[in-house]
Amino acid sequence: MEKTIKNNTKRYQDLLDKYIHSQDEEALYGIEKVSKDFIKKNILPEEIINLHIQAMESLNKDLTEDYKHSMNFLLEAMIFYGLALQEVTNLRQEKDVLTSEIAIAANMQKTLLGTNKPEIDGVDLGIISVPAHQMNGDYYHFVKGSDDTFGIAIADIIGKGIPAALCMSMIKYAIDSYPEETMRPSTILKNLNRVVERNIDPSMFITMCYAHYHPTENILRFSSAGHEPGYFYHAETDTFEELKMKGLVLGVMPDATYEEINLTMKENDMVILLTDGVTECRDGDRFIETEEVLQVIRKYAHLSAQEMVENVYKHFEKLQGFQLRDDFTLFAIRKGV
Amino acid sequence: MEKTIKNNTKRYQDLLDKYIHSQDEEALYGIEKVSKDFIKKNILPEEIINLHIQAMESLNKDLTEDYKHSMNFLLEAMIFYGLALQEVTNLRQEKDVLTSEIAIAANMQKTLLGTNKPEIDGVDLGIISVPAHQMNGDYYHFVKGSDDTFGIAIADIIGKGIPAALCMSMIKYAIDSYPEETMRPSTILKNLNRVVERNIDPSMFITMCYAHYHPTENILRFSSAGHEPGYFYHAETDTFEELKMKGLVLGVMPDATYEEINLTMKENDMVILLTDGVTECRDGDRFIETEEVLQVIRKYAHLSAQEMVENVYKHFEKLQGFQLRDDFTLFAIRKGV
Amino acid sequence: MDPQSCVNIKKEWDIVGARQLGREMAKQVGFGTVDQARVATAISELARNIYLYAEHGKICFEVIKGEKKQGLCMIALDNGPGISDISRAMQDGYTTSGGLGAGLPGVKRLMDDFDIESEIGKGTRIKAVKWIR
Amino acid sequence: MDPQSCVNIKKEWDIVGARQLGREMAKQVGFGTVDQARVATAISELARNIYLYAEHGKICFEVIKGEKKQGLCMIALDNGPGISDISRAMQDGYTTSGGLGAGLPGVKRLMDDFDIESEIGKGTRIKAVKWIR
Ligand SMILES: [Mn+2]
Ligand SMILES: [Mn+2]
Ligand SMILES: [Mn+2]
Ligand SMILES: [Mn+2]
Repeated sequence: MEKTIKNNTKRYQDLLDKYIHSQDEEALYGIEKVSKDFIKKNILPEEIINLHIQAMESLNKDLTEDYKHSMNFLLEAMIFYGLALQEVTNLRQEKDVLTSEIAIAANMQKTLLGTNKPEIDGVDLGIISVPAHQMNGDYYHFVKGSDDTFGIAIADIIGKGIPAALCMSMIKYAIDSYPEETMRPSTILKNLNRVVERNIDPSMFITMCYAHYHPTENILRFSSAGHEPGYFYHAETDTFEELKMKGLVLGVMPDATYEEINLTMKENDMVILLTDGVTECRDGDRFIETEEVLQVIRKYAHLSAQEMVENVYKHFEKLQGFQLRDDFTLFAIRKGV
Repeated sequence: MEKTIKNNTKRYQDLLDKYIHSQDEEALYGIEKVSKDFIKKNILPEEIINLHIQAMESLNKDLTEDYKHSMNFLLEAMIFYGLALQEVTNLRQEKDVLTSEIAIAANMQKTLLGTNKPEIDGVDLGIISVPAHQMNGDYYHFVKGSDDTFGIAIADIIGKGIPAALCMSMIKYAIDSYPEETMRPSTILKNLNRVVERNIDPSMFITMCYAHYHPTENILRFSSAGHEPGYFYHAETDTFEELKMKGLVLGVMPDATYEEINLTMKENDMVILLTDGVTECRDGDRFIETEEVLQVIRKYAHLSAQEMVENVYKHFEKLQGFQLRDDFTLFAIRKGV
Repeated sequence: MDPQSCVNIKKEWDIVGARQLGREMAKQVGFGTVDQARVATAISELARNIYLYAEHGKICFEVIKGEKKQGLCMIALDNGPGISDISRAMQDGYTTSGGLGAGLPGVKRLMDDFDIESEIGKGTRIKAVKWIR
Repeated sequence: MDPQSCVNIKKEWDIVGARQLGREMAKQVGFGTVDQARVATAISELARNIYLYAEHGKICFEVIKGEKKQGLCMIALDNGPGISDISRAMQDGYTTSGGLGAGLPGVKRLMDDFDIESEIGKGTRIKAVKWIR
């Protein structure tokens, strides 16, 4: 460190001299590069002040006593800034330890909770789920039944990160343990509610919606446990219908029951399910309106369901300055022609 | 921020004036307090330089043009220090988020993985499990069957913290989903091994032992998957017998099988199960010997099983200077009179 | 955007030219010394990215007027390789060149508004605005 | 340690006195301006802890000689409540008063050697040394 300072003293002095005489931008660009070097080598701001004092002395500017005292005073004011800067190294290490632990866990979460989008004749499916931070607090899970029927659960765990991940593994193992006869959305939510209520502390809860599709009847059964409403896009009228269902969030009351709706899907009809990370995107300080989400969906509706959800995500990722505030999950099912 | 600077401009100027005239320590102590305030309010070092320039101007020191230029140059050199400082604030926030997330997860782990020690006529049970850090990497789980039979699983997840916690919830839900017919230790370990092998990355594995007790037959069935040996205490001879079983750790080979032993328990016989956090306690730099653990158990064997395990824990907690190196789990079952 | 003042970035010397023009305009708009220095540093970061990673590129400046306030807008355009993971490029410590405090997160901190568009193989467009307070 | 120069810490003014004596001795040993300022800041932190949390306390200074080098040693002694969790007190951000960079970790960074002993209900003894480089 001492050595870096010495090597750069001359450089600092020359640049300073040049700037004093010409106020030339090149000198300022030079000092910017020097100061970047200094930071990399942990040279603290109070040392820069000292370097400055020494450079001014070497340049033989007629320095008054007042000037010298004033610079010592400034140096004193910088000591705490130097201390604060030293915290960085430490903080970085601590954060790295935590981050790598969480990275392992996030990876495990993916393996443990992995689910595959089924390929089903006559319907086009799109799903995207992106965590705001390392671990996803949103969760989706496909359950394949016989005869090309399938179910999809979409959940938002209140609370993020690691605690949410623990919750999810519970939900997954519970859903997977249910026999196929009980794949009706209202029954599944009723059963899950009991599991969650029994196992999770009262301060925590889960919103979830569940949809079950029968390709032969073209019917999508849908229930919701306090989850963000879904949307039914009617191709014929080019309109969105909000799907707001009665049903308490999971984990609040042991014997909650859930409303179920049967949606008959016609050609090019879509059902959109999502989490509040989509509808509560923020543009600066402004929350976006639901109408905006639907407009963006409509904008990309000519694409495949998968491309559509991906483009909608990209739109809102950008709107939020590439900094998601909440986990973002968007699912679409479109009846083929 | 602007406001803080303005409010403090006068203070800075007065302190600077005082210092220039008297070089008095009190002024330096004053500026130290001011600069602490500044940092708290995210005022960056380049703004301090600017404040200094303005203060010098107000104090009407005969400032040369050279002086002014030199200070602008110094200000330029500080910009990167200001940026670095802002990263600190960011890092701190990120770290705080992670830390509190882990605290919540540790709490949830307790709720989610909670298991109750069964009350069974004719046997006395004791269990203690204490994490070395925030989250426990050891795990135990009781499974109650019909007719007062019960099982106990004790596991040590290699790897600590969050990934280990995720593992445990998987194990718990897997065990709970097995029908009672398959409650034999060797079968349970065989099934769990497959679950773990399929779901967990190869770098991770789990040692586990499982015991199943039939009160009517006085038989304890026991299997182990690479876990720390258990001990069978024969009251008649006052001796400990090591229970070392064949069986690979979970998650290494998909079709591993597990040896099973039937232990017939007589009056006052005990079976002790534990994790390596008990047997690998350290006294300074010295690892303790297994014999020492058994001696301490014997010392407290006149107490109830629960009091016994708690006292053994207290003994080793103190021996290690109240700083556990590894999670500590100890289980005892004693046949009543 | 009209009239624009642009500086082409091809050699390192052009970084100095861009800083000079940007600082001059910032001074005219009425920015103080500290903000002038911040604007110049932001220009350095953007121009250096072009100089290091793209073949052609330029930085354009414009004085803009908001509702009640004036500001300086700069746009950095290049036909470089593009940024594959923008979220990651916006994280602290991502930049390999800069270390502490540098890179795009630095530009975002130095300026008030920040917007980035990038397409792989086509290039990157970064718009950053600083308002007079 | 002999001869020692000590300053009793009872009121805030005593913090200034301790800084003055410490800086004076640092100057005599031959520390430069930057290190003098660092020593003074470390004294502030130690003295403020005594002033805020203990009834009586003092800070003593001594010039010490190592093998090839000279240094300044300071010892802060108090009969305050003691520190229950020293590891925690040595973590950044633990101190409620200081915020960024302050507290005992700050003192450790400002000085070269640092040693702390504390007993609940009896008090705390902190020794910190800075060597001439
Ligand atoms: Mn959530
Ligand atoms: Mn959400
Ligand atoms: Mn372990
Ligand atoms: Mn262990």
